[in-house]
Amino acid sequence: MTMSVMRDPAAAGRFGAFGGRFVPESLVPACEALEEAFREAWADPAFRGQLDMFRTVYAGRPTALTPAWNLSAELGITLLLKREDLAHTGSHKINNVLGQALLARRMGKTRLIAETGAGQHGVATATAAALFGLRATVYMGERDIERQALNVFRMTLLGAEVVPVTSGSRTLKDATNEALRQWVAAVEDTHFCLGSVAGPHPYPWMVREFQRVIGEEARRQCAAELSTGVPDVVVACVGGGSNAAGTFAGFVGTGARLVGVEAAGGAAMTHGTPGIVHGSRSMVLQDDEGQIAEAQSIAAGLDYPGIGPEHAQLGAAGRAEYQTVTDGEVLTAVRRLARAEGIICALESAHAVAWVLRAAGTDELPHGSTVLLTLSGRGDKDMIQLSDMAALTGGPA
Amino acid sequence: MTMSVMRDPAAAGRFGAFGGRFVPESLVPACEALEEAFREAWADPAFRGQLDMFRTVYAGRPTALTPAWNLSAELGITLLLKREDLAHTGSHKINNVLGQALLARRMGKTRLIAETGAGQHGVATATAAALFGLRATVYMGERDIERQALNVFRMTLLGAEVVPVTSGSRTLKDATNEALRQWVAAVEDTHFCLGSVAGPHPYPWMVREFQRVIGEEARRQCAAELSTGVPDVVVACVGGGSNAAGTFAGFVGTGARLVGVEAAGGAAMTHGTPGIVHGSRSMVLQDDEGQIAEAQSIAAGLDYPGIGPEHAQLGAAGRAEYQTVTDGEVLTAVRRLARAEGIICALESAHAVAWVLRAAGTDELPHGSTVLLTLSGRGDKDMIQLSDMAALTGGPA
Amino acid sequence: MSTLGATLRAAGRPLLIPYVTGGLTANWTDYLDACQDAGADAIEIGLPFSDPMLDGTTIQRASDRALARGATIGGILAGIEAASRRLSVPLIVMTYANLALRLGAPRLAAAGVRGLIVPDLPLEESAALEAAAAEAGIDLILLAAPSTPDDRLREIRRRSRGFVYAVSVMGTTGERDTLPATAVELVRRVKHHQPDPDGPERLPVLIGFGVSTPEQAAEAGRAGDGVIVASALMRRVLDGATPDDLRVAVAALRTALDLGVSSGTPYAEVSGDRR
Amino acid sequence: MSTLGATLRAAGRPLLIPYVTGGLTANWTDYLDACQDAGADAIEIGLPFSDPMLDGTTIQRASDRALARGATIGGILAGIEAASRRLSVPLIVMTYANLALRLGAPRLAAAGVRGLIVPDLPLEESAALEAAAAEAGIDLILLAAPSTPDDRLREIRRRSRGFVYAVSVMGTTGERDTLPATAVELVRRVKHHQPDPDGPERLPVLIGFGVSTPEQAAEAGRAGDGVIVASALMRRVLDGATPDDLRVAVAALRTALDLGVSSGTPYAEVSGDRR
Ligand SMILES: Cc1ncc(COP(=O)(O)O)c(C=O)c1O
Ligand SMILES: Cc1ncc(COP(=O)(O)O)c(C=O)c1O
Repeated sequence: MTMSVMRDPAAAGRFGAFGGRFVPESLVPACEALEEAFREAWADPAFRGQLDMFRTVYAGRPTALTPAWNLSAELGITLLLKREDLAHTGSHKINNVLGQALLARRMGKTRLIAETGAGQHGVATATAAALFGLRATVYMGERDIERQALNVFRMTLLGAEVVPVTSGSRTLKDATNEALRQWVAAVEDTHFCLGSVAGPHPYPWMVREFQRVIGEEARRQCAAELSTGVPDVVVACVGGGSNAAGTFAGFVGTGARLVGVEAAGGAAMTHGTPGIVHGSRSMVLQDDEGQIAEAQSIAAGLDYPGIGPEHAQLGAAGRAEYQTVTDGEVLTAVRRLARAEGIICALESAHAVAWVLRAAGTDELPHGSTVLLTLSGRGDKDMIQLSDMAALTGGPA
Repeated sequence: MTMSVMRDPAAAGRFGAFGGRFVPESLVPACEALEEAFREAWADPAFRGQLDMFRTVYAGRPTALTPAWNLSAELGITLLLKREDLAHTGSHKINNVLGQALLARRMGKTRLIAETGAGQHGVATATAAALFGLRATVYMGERDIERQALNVFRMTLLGAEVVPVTSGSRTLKDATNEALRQWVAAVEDTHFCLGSVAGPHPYPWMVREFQRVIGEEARRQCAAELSTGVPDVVVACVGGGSNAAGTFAGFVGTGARLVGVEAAGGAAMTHGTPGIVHGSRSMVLQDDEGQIAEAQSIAAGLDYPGIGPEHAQLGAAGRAEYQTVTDGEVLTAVRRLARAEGIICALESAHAVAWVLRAAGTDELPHGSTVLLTLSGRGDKDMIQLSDMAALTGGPA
Repeated sequence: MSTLGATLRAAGRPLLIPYVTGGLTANWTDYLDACQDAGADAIEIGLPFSDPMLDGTTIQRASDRALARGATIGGILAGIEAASRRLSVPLIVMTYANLALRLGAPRLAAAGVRGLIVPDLPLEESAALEAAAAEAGIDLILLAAPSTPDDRLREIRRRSRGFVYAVSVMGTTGERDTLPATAVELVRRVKHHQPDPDGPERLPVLIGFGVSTPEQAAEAGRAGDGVIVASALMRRVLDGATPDDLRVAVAALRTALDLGVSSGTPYAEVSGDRR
Repeated sequence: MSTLGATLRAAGRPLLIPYVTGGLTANWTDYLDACQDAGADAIEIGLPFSDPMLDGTTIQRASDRALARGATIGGILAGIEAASRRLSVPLIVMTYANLALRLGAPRLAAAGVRGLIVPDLPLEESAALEAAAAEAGIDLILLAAPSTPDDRLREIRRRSRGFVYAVSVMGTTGERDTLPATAVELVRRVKHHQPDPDGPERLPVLIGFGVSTPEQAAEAGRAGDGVIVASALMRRVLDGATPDDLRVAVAALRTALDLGVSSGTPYAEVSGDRR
């Protein structure tokens, strides 16, 4: 693998055999305009400076790098946590949204629409819309609305409209379809603020660039923290794959092993085949005829049958590997991290923790390894869901 | 007023006519030992360095100073928000708890007990206990347990035991009584991790010192942000008064006006008289015979009939002033801050915002004023309570 | 067999292409016969996809219902194959890229399919399928939208086969109260880019998305070369319309188109639409 | 009138001080009479406080109940005043600093109070009240705890008036199964600091907190100079015991103390305690 990975995918938006722009003709001009606007803004130091200012002064960046002192000792490894849970609104989603909202404003758009699964991206979008004086509509699957009621209320409080999506599996994938449909009808004044490294070009590239800050900060922080400078392994959970992409972007040029962790019930890399969904070609969970499967994960943010096209490329090229963990392992990981380190992470983020717990001390992750793990978000949003489950099983989580 | 305010209150723990150590003889040795240990640790650069490290690497300090761009424009003032909502666990409480937990470990204690109102201090205590391998028991009024169910679950997940307190008003004041009682019985191996600048000496002093970091950071940040260097007004909400005390400590030596904002239904400074509760003499809501009144506030963390003794002194000396806002103003403030700036703050913190909203443009806070406001915590914990209320009234919050 | 384009150009009247969701009912191919009987010039058959990004609620519901009752792409293709032997009008398949690229042009051709519409396969992504379709004798019909700039329109017109699908509106499929002004304007722009409006290269321009009533069909027929009608028909089938019922509705569209009548005529009653 | 200390020193037997929550029932002062009748050497009356930091659940409940039924400090003081005229044993008030400092020694003295216990007023905070109490002729009784170091014990012993209240255990008030070893040890330490064990300066040392049964009272009486019994009595009243019932219970304690009997004797039955 050369350094050419995780760079500009050029006009066609290709990541090897993946990516592209599979959208209705109605949306092509909007995607092109967005690509051009992003390319231009991203090359503009003033735009970057403004984004940096909001990241720092508003969103609380840089986020801390916390050694997991107790788990490290228990597991015989050195585990460092990149604390996106400390970012404003509680997850890495704000990084991307601040970038897109600034860009939307620069393009003269007055409204944001977004899809959301766990609600974190919806909350982040509603937040940026409030900050920049834009209107916001968030599409959310009916099932996710039930699972993430707190985030629904947060969005409403921030002044966004939350629209339940009742089609298909009533989760993230259907919310994404609906947002795309609505974008077609409103493309004039509306920016589609897509929440992960998925969708048509330029989204996978643009969102990865907006999330790159995670990896770049972590790279610097690891250099200060580790005698080796670079960790042996870099691990992050993968839904669409934005926190992982942003993290990997900081380390793809190093010798670090890159590990993405998917939900066992939403493991597009492990159980998927190449396909086209939501505007790009990537690995997809689908049946023999190409019907997209419904993912099944305890974590609404990972309940997604696809994955960003760049991950498909990284996987195909062997530069990153993709692992899966089960809902049960995830619940254990949430509890174990909470009790060992005093950090309650999001169910999504706990996937990365769960893999480390399983792999540590095996050939997968031998004793003495150094590991950077991106903790993509905090668990507050999951407390109702977990406490309902605890009530059922009679114990906390 | 001279610079001698907000310094070491010496062995008797006096702040003018207030403070002291009104505890059972059984606890006197423990308070003395704590005072001595704190005095010694606080003078030890190694202890301070260790605390700094945990604050930075674990708790996400320094927290951002965010200009409230939109509200400032609307109100005709310059409003800067000190973002304790971005600190790990979601409020300023972690500052104090990290200090006390480190101190407890240094003293060889193996267990923390704490009282909590909103649950933020309980969560912070449970967090530090998990991090430092201490056991934790948190006493919480039954009414607060209902209002703050999410925080109760968070504490349990962190491995703490949450004990409902059913006596008296079943809120923070009764939880504090219970924690003091339990401390008497367990003083050998247990540190009472008190959550505000209340209680017997050395707590008001020690907690203010552990919270001083808010004011010191804000002072530096304001110096960089404001042409005048120092804001005209410094404002913070006041329950026991720890976030306010920590904030004021950074500005008491400047010309800034210091404003503490109490809940109208828990306004010990405005409606109270001198009295003794929870181990110190201060301003207290009480009846003619000295029975302590039950406070009434929408914010569990401000639902407290007392206030830290140093505030009583600052108020008596005229160095700080204390204002009140109603529950209704607080709800409006939460919504307005959310919609204007994309920040959902805690109901407690919204008291400070509510005062600014009311005062801006009046003689109280003329156009052109510069204001530093400590946003003590984030609103996630309040979302169930607010959404239940919204369901009743048919609108968000 | 002549190409779809040749067949349509030979029709000599405003073109009518009704849409039927494949597999929607057990007897779904009977609706194809009804369409032909009522005067369709071609029939568009939707292969239901789990994630129909460009469809409005009616076609979404039709797709969901077809999949829910166990319809498979294989089964629907078998139905098409049988129908193509029986019917004289050309059959066109519309489906999304994930299904279309998987199936491939040869398999569609083998089922008797004469045209293919892939709404999420814009110019930049369609080259391979265009070539394969040409090879297999299938016309790959490209879509133009109101937002499409002139240079793209020219390219779409150049590369489209069979006809140009003019998407009437910035939006999804679905019934609308009136024919949007954007439809007429788009047709005007496409026609302006016809290299030789009367030459053999001339491609029909059909208006689709939201053509809901005979009046709207007549209006669209006057502006362009014909219409594609989907949601207005599938809503009826979802509500229980039989093949006979559908024949009446399609016939009303046929008549309106042929007469080029303006709105306000009794055809609304013929079509069963009493709004 | 002689001071409380002089009265107690003159008793010449193990001292028994039962506790009654002021205002607990409408007829609460009848319990005072019952205590005297049963042989109390003095009676401790609790002024209920909203925030009883050092009380266990029984006394908390008694305080809550008194306040809930509308008892006021003023009303209770009036009851004390009347009782002090009627009764010969000294009455001692126990309450928390917020109430005690508000009331002030003169007002208590005017109500006939002879001793005062303020559990949250340690040495460092008590000087002013000590002086005022002395002035008013009230003995301010100081508490010693198992955690109190020797130098503080000496100071407490020096400054306490009436007696020294030896808190039996690190904990709140409340019944316990056995008399804690810490109680005996604490009494031994206090006595060791008596300047002259037999001189006129000698202060009685009474054990309080958790003395629950006659057996425990007897044991405590052997170790020190007597006992204060609160929760065990107030539990009975909360459960419905009449003044007569209370007299029986106090009498059982009296007898046990006087005989200095060890545990396992029939006094448990006399006291109504059948655990
Ligand atoms: C906390 C958190 N982590 C991870 C994800 C998954 O998104 P991605 O894979 O794009 O990082 C989500 C999505 O909602 C999330 O909320
Ligand atoms: C967010 C928040 N702010 C303020 C307070 C009040 O505490 P203090 O007055 O000590 O700052 C609390 C107490 O729980 C709190 O949770």
